[in-house]
Amino acid sequence: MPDRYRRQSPLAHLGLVARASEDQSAEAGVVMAECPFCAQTGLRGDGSLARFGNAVKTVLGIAPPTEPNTVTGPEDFADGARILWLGPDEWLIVGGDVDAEPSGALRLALSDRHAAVVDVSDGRAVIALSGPNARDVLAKGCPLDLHPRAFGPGRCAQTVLAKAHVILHQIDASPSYEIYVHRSFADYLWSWLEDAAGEFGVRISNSRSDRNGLLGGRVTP
Amino acid sequence: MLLIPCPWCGLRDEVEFKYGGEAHNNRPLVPDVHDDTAWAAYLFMKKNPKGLHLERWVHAAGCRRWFNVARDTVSNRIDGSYKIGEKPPAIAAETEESA
Amino acid sequence: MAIGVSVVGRSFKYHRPRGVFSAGVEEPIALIQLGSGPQTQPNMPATAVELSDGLVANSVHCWPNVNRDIGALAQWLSPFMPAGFYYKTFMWPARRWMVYERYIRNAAGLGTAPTEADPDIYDKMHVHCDVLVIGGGPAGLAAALAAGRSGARVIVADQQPEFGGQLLGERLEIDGGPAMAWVAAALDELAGMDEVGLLPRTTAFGYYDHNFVALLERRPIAAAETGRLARECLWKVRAKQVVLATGAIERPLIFANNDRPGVMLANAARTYVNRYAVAPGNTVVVFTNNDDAYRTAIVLAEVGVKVPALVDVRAFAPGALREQVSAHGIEVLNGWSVINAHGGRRVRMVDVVALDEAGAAASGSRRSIDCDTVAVSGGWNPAVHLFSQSGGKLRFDNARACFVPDVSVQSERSAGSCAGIFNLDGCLEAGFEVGAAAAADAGFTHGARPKRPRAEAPEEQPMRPLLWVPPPSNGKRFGKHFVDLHNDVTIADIELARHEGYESVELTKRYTTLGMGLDQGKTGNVHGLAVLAEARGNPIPAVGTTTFRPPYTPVSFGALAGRDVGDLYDPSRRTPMHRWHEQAGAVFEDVGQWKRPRYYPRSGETMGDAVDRECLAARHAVGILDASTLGKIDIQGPDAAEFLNRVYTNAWDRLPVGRCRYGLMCTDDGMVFDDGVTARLGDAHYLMSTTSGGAGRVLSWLEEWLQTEWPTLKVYLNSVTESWATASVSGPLARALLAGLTKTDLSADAFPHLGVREAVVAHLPARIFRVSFTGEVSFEISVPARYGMALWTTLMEAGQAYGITPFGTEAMHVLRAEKGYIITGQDTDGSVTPIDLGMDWIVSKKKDFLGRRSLNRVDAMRPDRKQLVGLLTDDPSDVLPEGAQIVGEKLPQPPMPMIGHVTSSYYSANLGRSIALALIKGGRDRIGKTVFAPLVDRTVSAVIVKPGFYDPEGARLHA
Amino acid sequence: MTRYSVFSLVRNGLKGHRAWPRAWRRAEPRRSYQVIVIGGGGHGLATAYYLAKEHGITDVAVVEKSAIGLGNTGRNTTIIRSNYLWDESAALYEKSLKLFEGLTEDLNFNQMLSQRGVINLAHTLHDLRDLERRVNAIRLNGIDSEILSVEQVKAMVPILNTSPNARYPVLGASLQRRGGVSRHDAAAWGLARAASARGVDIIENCEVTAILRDGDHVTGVETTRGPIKAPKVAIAAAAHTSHLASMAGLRLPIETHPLQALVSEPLKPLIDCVVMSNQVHVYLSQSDKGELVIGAGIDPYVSYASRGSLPVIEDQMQALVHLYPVVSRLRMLRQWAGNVDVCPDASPIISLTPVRGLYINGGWGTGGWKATPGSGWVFAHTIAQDRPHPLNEPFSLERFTTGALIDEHGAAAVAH
Ligand SMILES: Cc1cc2nc3c(=O)[nH]c(=O)nc-3n(C[C@H](O)[C@H](O)[C@H](O)COP(=O)(O)OP(=O)(O)OC[C@H]3O[C@@H](n4cnc5c(N)ncnc54)[C@H](O)[C@@H]3O)c2cc1C
Ligand SMILES: NC(=O)c1ccc[n+]([C@@H]2O[C@H](COP(=O)([O-])OP(=O)(O)OC[C@H]3O[C@@H](n4cnc5c(N)ncnc54)[C@H](O)[C@@H]3O)[C@@H](O)[C@H]2O)c1
Ligand SMILES: Cc1cc2nc3c(=O)[nH]c(=O)nc-3n(C[C@H](O)[C@H](O)[C@H](O)COP(=O)(O)O)c2cc1C
Ligand SMILES: [Zn+2]
Repeated sequence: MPDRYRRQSPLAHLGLVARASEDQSAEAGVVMAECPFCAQTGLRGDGSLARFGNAVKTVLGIAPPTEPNTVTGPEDFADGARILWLGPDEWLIVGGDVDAEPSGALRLALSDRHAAVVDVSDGRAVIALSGPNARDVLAKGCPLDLHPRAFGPGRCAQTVLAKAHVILHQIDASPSYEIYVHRSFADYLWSWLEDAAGEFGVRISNSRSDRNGLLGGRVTP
Repeated sequence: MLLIPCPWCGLRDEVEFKYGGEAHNNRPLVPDVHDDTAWAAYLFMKKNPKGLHLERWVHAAGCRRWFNVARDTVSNRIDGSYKIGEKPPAIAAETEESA
Repeated sequence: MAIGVSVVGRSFKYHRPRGVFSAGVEEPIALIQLGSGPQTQPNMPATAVELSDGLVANSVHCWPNVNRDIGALAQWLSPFMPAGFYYKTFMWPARRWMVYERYIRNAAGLGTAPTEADPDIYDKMHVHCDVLVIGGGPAGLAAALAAGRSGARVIVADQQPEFGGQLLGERLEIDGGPAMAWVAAALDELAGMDEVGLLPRTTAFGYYDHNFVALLERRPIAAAETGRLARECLWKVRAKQVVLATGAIERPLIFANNDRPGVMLANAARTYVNRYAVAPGNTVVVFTNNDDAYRTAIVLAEVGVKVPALVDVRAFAPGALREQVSAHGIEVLNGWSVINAHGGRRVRMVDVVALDEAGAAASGSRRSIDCDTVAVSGGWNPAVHLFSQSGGKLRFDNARACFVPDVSVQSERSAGSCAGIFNLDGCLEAGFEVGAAAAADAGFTHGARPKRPRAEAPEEQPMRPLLWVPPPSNGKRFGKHFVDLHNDVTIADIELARHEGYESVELTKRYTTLGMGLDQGKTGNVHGLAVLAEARGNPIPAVGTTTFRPPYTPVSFGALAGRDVGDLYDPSRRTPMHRWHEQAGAVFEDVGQWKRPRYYPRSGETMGDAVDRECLAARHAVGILDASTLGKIDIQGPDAAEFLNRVYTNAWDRLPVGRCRYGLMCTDDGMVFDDGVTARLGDAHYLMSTTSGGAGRVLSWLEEWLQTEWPTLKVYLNSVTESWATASVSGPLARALLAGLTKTDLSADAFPHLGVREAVVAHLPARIFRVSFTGEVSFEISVPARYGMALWTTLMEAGQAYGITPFGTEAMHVLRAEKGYIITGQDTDGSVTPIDLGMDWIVSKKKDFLGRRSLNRVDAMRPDRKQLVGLLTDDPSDVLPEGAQIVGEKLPQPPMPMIGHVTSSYYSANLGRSIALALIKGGRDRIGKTVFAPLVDRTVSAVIVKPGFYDPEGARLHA
Repeated sequence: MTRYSVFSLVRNGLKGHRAWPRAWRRAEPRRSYQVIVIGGGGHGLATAYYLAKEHGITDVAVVEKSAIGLGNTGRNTTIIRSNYLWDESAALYEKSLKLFEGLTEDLNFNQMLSQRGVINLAHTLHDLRDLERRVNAIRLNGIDSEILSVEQVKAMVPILNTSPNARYPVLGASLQRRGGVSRHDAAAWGLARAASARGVDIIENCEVTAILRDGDHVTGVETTRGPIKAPKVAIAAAAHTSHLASMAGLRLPIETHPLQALVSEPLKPLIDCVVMSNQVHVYLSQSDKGELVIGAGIDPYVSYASRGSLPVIEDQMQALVHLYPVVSRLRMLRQWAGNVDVCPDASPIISLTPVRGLYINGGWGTGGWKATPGSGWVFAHTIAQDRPHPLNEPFSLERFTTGALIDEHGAAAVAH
């Protein structure tokens, strides 16, 4: 068993845990958090085949969505896996702690057909964005229509945010979102979001990270 | 700024896409049977029409799928998109000739 | 104006004094330098700047000041400065132009740029709506109400700080009450609608394809001062439907010296009184070709301004209005024209002449009238700018001598005076109609249409479609008649352009600079067309307009850039070990968007020292490199090997599981595109690595082939670049170091060069690749990225005993060059084939692959193509600059035929001398020959050798 | 042709400028010519001018669908330089620069040639290598070119952000002192005037709608003003090259893309040379009238619409503010696009074609303004002699078959 205390989330260097515990204005229009160490599995396969969906469902309890840009599964990381539609033959399975090696069973279940299961947990950082002005912040850098009439809980989309490619998943109508971004862009995107959210007041939270395990940051070079 | 219909994701902003040039200029299956002129035609020659253009796009920041778009190069009006391997409905004849 | 300033600026070419001409953004001449220091803003139309406490404004384009301006001497030379005169002069001799140019440049230009960086921030918003209403006058507000009540998502933008449009400057009634009360009620109702957004101070400046409209919002100064709020915001609106309610812009009548301060649009004069309670002057002559200016005369007289005369070029007069005017004791001169304005820094007097019966010549009796202001109206031009930008076609309305919207191309509609409806009641009606129709087209049909408000629709007499005053009966005009007040373009200039053959409207524009100023000819362009049309003997529609282009009014660069400036200009990508490198004092290099450590200087070390030390360590002990940036593509599927066969030049069928192979990729025209090592992890499972800069490009290229040309191949590609952190340990002690951290057998027999193993390293799940870019025994250890820092620090700690030395990209480049390994993009440039690189061994003769057919073309088979070779300088301490050109023969001076260039060049501490790689024509046949690199300060001679300077047999690699 | 001189200017000034003749004759199409040049842009006009001047062929018509000089000639950012990487390009563009240097006198029309220097910035080690390679190549081709240190660039361009902490710091630069800007309109008008004076017919508002052939031989063109016969027809139609070539059954390796540019409000002098950057992609100069003239790269998709899309401008402005933080409050006055004829190797085609008597000059992409006189000069030779001049031989259509491309984007800086 690898030493969980030595792992680092993509934004570990920002000391977000410490910042979250500092006294912060309660009136913040935007709340930001990193959701670290959440298992992410890339799934490829022929979604038009029922056998494929069933195989996935047998393992995960949910089938991959066939409706573009939607998500199946529970809202919360803590309540098990969910599956985000990324393409007609591509999904992202999210949930569970990363060190629990969640993709093994699925790989086995699909081993007899043309499919690919790839652990990409570390490939993306996940940033949670919520608060009354969350949508305004996104609108500053994202060309999607995020108005409730066009986008809402249970929807996901791959798009552009500032100068990064992201997966955007709306969690609830408050509104709160989860933003998946390639790990090497995480520092950039976080800075950009904090900058963009400045006018509304920002509060750093670690509620998501609390729920999903331990934060890194113990390593000193 | 274009609003491009991804066959999967629907209308999305131009900035999410990458342009892939003329569609239906397929790579010869057996390159060696083509002389240098024919090979150059495949590699470099373009229709570059004023008007209807069948072209490839990829939803690069979206679902990463390649697909075809029928667009007017003078007005930039888009008449529709269709998946790779499909024929543009109204203009099938023209495509046949070029395939 | 209230404190009696009449000269605001000086004109562009002749430096004539100019005053306030309009009351809005169409202002051609009252330009000021606003503010000072880093926040100064040149060329702002004074008529569109909101006053605030402490506002600082200066005139632009004058020296020493606006009242006494040396540049005004230009007026005396004006007979020799007609349109385009600079094309005909300043060429004796031609090479002196740059001397003249210096003076001309200083004399030209208007305001001055700040000299310090802009302290303000700028923002952007993407919005989507069902109906975008541009313009918040009566038509726009009516449209917004109609659309908003249907439940549609509506945005209403107006460039002014307040909504109401023309009504702000009028004292009109709607539904029997003050019009502004109706405006207030409308705004209240709109503000109460959830899906309606009101954007004051927001200009729609560009109408682009597919109903994409760009708006610029200026925030009030006070708000921006909070520091966190952007000064301006660029709204990027994608609208299902657009309602254009941009109003109309009044235009002048042209007469001699019509630029004198005090000459002003009649509607502006009225607006100053009604809206700002400022009298535009003490004694005002009103000059018009239509009814509307009568209202100006009345308003002025009512507030006690002296109006000695109203001059109307029409022989008839509107009955009711004329009576009201007369009732104020104003003399009405029907069938008369103002022909000249006298005065220096302010109008002093105008000459008026009676027109002949046809109204065609100023031949009748003549008088002069003292005044300090001329309020002039030549009718209205609908603001069709955005309509035209959208692709819409215009039609010329002869009766009112203006262009109106005709055929729409995008999903937009015009309403109100921008559509040529000039009375209030009509504007309200049109607004309601169009707003409801737009909402309906966007899918919102519900909601009862309430009764529309009504306004009085007084009977109007037709205007006389005349834009400049008739000449005297002898046909000869005197004095300057300004068409474009901004650029000092006169009627004579346009006639001259026509006369010299610049008669297409676009050529006239460019030859005279008509409409090319800050105002883009908002008040003068139609006059220009009319003058040209008359000179050509064509009707105006045959002349056409010039092209309406964004922006409607100027837009700051800062707003277009938004917050993507400074550190946020471009993402800087970091590896999981970035913080370590930073703290170790690494000097970084930009590779694509990545930040990579280039070298790690110790205190007192130069770059050369550090790189030498790092290189020596990697060959004599152990070096460690952060290789996380290399692209990694996971390839799975039964056809994976076939896929690799097609994209790589070499064959992949026989690669056993657990082994890697180097591969070279070409574009289909045979040129090297990328390279890297691919490992076989399972039966149908491969992991491809790419160059750091090429990762994204390669993946999308592979996907393109797979999806568009080979959809039947069963292969899935997944990028895992970011999932793994990779540390490469390299050197004779690398094995010993690693052996202490893993149970995997690392011996040469058990784990040979180009092997790959799943392993546990330092208790972490890992993959170890035995691949080497340095020529030493190397292990590339990849762990899940969350453990990258843990891996690195563990290796560093464990490595202390072995003298572990972190090395950067620079040492890595030296080490690989010692081995003669290429870097694609450095030793290749898109014109190099695998054969040119001497890599025939990797080019399969048996199978097809991308690029293969192209290698058989005539040029690709030329024997004298540039080929990759090594170079050893005669002086071993001399390091050739990368990019040095090589000649076969030294000539005393250029031109010298070049045979190639240096692609890579370093000092090699391991070899104790310099080494270089070069692409040389027919290079392989020249091995042993001496060649020369003529540099700016010296010529370096070198001998051509095979590439591969160190351990050419590869013994160390396999050790 | 009335010569422009101090004398004629004063004389006309005193006469109220009523005596100036037309700059170029208004010509009605005749039934036949020896040579028809399609396209009244700079290249077409230069071709006609040099046909008359260098080859004595004056029986020439330039047919232009609208008015002269309103294509890319009238919408470019006026940068001229000859600092090209490959020998073939360097020779061609240097010929053109030399002609530019004498053009004002030659045409008796002020070209406002301002050799104020063109600077190319380097921001990465890769840039620096390319810069060194390019400067050495240019120098050894006998063309002026030098490398500048960061301090030297800063001295020449004080408003440039040379902070080492910038996201992409300036690491160095190259300079061609003889590069600069030359007034775009002046070339079209001056060439038209001089060509017309030598007998060339410049026929405006005359669009070619078909290319007439007899077998594999060209015989003339069909136009909106009737057919015109000629044994030699030369296409110099930039964006419309493919369209015209298709009338003769030819397909070309050219794609037409929008290329945008914009100007600021007029300002007092702010920058005295031309500065371009590839990594922080934008280029900037200031016109004599005071506007900043700004451009960058093409819009990515094929289009004949002479407007572009906003994101391209946004990127360009980010680069601009990155390099010149003092300009952020200055304002864009007007933006526009041209349509440029892009070749896969970023080099032009000046060539005979498989159709006898039909010649092509196109594919200049984003950088053909500076080639205007040189291109006309070699094209005129090609047409007159029915074989390419050595300077344009490498730029033939055949190179796409043999593979001998002249790749000017590989190691090149921005190709403007
Ligand atoms: C925004 C922009 C910036 C640029 N900046 C630079 C720069 O800084 N430096 C540089 O060197 N280059 C630059 N260029 C490129 C340069 O402008 C062009 O390469 C060059 O001007 C092309 O000249 P031309 O004469 O070939 O084409 P054009 O001037 O476009 O002339 C072609 C003519 O052919 C006519 N025509 C087309 N079809 C027909 C027909 N069927 N019948 C009759 N006539 C027809 C057209 O109306 C047009 O007038 C820039 C281009 C643009 C668009
Ligand atoms: N008497 C006449 O001859 C005459 C002529 C024309 C108009 N009018 C009167 O003017 C009024 C016209 O009403 P209306 O609603 O059509 O126009 P309006 O002029 O009242 O309103 C137009 C509004 O649009 C704004 N605007 C213009 N371009 C804009 C842009 N690009 N971005 C943002 N805002 C922009 C203007 O600032 C203005 O507030 C009526 O009362 C009419 O009677 C009278
Ligand atoms: C070098 C150069 C400088 C220009 N300067 C101005 C200017 O000062 N004012 C202006 O309105 N337009 C200016 N323009 C733009 C032209 O008005 C015009 O937009 C451009 O030539 C394209 O033509 P079009 O807009 O008619 O299609 C300039 C264009 C060029 C090429
Ligand atoms: Zn998609």
